[in-house]
Amino acid sequence: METDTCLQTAAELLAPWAQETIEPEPGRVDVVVAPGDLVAAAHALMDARWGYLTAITGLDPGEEDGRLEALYHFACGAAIVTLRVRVPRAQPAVPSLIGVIPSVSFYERELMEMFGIVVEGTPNTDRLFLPEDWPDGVYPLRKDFRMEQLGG
Amino acid sequence: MASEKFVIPIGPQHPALKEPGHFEFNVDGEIVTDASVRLGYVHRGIEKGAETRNFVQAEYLVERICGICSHVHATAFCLGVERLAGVEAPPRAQAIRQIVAELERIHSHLLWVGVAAHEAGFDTLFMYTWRDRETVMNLLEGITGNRVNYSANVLGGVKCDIGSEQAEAIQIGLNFLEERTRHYLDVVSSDAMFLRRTRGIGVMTREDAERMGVVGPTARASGVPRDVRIDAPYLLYAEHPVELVIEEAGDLEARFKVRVRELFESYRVIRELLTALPEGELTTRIPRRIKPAETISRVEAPRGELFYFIKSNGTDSAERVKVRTPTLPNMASVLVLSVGHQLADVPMILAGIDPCFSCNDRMAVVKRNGDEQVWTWEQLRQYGIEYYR
Amino acid sequence: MSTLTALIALLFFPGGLIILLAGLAYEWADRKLVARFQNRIGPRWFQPLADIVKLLAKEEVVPQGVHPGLFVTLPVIALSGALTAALYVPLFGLAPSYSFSGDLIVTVYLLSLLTLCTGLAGANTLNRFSLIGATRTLTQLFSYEAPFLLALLGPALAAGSWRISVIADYSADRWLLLAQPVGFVVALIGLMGKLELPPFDAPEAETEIVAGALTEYSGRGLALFRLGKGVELVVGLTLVAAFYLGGVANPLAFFAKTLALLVVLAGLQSLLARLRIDQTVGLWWRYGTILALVQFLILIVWEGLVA
Amino acid sequence: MKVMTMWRDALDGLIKSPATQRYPFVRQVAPDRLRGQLHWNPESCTGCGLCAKDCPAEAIEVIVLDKKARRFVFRYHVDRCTFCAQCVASCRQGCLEMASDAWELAAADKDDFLVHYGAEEDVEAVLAGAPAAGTPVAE
Repeated sequence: METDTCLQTAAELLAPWAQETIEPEPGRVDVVVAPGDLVAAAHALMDARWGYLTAITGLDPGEEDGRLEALYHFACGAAIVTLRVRVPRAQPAVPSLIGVIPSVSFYERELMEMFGIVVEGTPNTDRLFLPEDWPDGVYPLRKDFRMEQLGG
Repeated sequence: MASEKFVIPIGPQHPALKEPGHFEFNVDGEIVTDASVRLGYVHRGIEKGAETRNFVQAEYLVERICGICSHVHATAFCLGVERLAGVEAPPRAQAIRQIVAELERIHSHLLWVGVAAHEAGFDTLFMYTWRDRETVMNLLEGITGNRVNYSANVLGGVKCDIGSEQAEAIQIGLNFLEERTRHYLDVVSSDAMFLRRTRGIGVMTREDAERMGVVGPTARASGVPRDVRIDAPYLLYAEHPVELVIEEAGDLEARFKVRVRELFESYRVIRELLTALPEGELTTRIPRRIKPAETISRVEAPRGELFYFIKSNGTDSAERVKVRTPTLPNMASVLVLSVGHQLADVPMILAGIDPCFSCNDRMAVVKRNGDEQVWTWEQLRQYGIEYYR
Repeated sequence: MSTLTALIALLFFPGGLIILLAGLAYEWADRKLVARFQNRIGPRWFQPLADIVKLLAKEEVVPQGVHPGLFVTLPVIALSGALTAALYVPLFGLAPSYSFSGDLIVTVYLLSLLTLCTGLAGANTLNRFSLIGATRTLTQLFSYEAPFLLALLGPALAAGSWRISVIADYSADRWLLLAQPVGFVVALIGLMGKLELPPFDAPEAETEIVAGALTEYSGRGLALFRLGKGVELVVGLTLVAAFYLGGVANPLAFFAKTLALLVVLAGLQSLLARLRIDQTVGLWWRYGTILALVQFLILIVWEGLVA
Repeated sequence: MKVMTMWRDALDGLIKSPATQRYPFVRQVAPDRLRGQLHWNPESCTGCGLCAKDCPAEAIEVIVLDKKARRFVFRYHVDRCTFCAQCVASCRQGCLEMASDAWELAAADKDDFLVHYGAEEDVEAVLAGAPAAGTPVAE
């Protein structure tokens, strides 16, 4: 019961920016927002003290889709709200949430390294996980990643 | 010279770190003025690897993300895949999963107390906690057949039953451990010399903890009521709940106390489950191919909230497995907390979050036979040579 | 003393070789005791010797950026300082090989030579851990040195001499432990500080600064430093036992009393958590020195009244 | 506030025998469920190869020489095995079990880690390079 009210509150909070709202399974609501609205939407959740950011998932639906997805999972008790941001594969960029959630840095750096989604405005863009000599522009968790791209 | 930065590198290889990570601490005399971290020394490409294996194989891959808390990884993965497949493990299997998970928590927390005591130069506590930890390791070995990477889980249930023989062994073991734990609680909360190293060190206020998004015992030691077992019960945690263990002080002492006190909750809930072990099957059939869907599976690992995002695509392997381990959010707090502290306190603060570098570093490249991304041994060797040149 | 007996005393017995072996034996006893306090088996009897043999057989790496002469000589000076100090104390219940008025002061400073050399050795290298370790070693030296000396001067004052043999004779038939308990405690804990044993092992805290000042040392240099530590352990225990525990007039008393002290030391090592360097300094200057001073003053006043 | 709260442990430690196991000299008895080396029982094996398919470490190869005559050779790479017992769980015929007594599996020679189960002549045929006759079920 509590979970449902939680989700409802979140859905209401996010309504101004929601392009699409999906309920993939009980206890979860996925809200598709435009990249430009991400910061405002996260702000709305945080200002209302609605849970915390638990993870950022990068998704590559495949080359033919032409897009990449970044999923921002917020958890409040058993309820999970996911902000789905779809960005063009050719120029993937999302704004940084560093101004809203100070601890987001590691998640964003992981997203950048693994999927090549540029996080605009994140303070530290040094490599966190990948080796220093990892070639630029090669993103291991994309579906079109091939070992040959590493050269050598 | 005075204006120059004096950097103390800790890691990737350093006695204070049991696993590789690289920290740089700028110090002014003995006081830390800045800190930074570089991870990834134990990257194994597990997220990518999980995409190229079938669900059954991937379970054992994710179980190897962490050597300490392997069972929770497998549990989180199994719960997610079972939900995707629309099946549910039988109640007896769930109870056994929960018992193993709590036994694993006991082993992990005892291990942590030892490591943290060692960082504080209190080796006697280290030796005794680890000696007593053998008890729970033996129990796990007796139940599952292995001391680490128990592989108790199988998709759709568990492999091992807990009969009266095992139940009795667990009871005896828990009785011994409970008495010892009472003693350890006394030591960490009253030993004057030890408290000099823990009380008031690495204080994280509740606001800081919430702002930095820390999870698990690290958050609970700062008064943040955050525990997946209570917030979003899985397995049989709804029927056999644990009580929230919380401390307000936010210093190292509180982190010790939270973890040691949690042990009592684990003992209690294991005993409860043993007396009320549901009858029935151990496994249920699960389809090999799973229709396209997405799910999120969250469990409370010994170190905090463990997050799994699993996406299936109709085949027998996952489209995407995302793992967010508890160390990642907690790691950020170390960098903030260590500033202003003595260098001598840094290992303690670092140990205070119970970091698990293997958990952190899990993505990147993987070799796989019989796939388009074949990497022969020779290529891999060559890559290794190139990499370290 | 003829040249021959002097040479034997210096190189073989009681100084030189035998004291080196005694140092290793005491180191083994200490490790074994700590292990047993922690419910472990501990090393076998030849382990310290095997360690030294291994280190001596290893190549000595002289790192870049050090003064090579200093790097090689410092361990030699450290060990010879400790060995020289051994000549002035009643080892194994025998009379000291050499004795002169005021040799107590010389002995105490010869013992400090080892610490000083360790500090210099750390400061000599470019290694960050060594530098921090050197700072800590020297900081610690300045904190325990004064109280340790005061604690040894207590018996000297009571005996009315600064010659070790005279003090040992004086305390041979009375247990100064009872008359000057504070002095005994300060001396014993001072010895732990001197030897950088836990809880005063901040200068070589492995979880923070690897091996402290000696991080860059390997092979012969490390072996010599370790031998020096062993000798210092024996000499220190002898001094404390001779001054406070009713003297060490015969070999039996010597071994019984020094080993009893070692048991206490091992117990303290295993029961106390490591102190931070600032806490060590605070402890010594706030409590150690003050207490030792107070007892010292009382002694002076008492001597004055009685005399 | 107390000091030396662990004094009782320390005294106990002096009296009790050490907790250290003197491993090579004294061997503990392994629990019944310990998962050691894998054993294959050919009696009821149908050669379905599910064990090989599910093995996360690719430690199993089922080489089918003659499916009708049930001539299989079970090749087991001990060095790859992670002892997870998924194969035991996967096998519907119950042909597989992990021995609780065989757990000291270190060897100096890499060849020792390759174990073949099956009828003697079949194994010889496989070793002689016969697998071409039948295709390995494993990928």
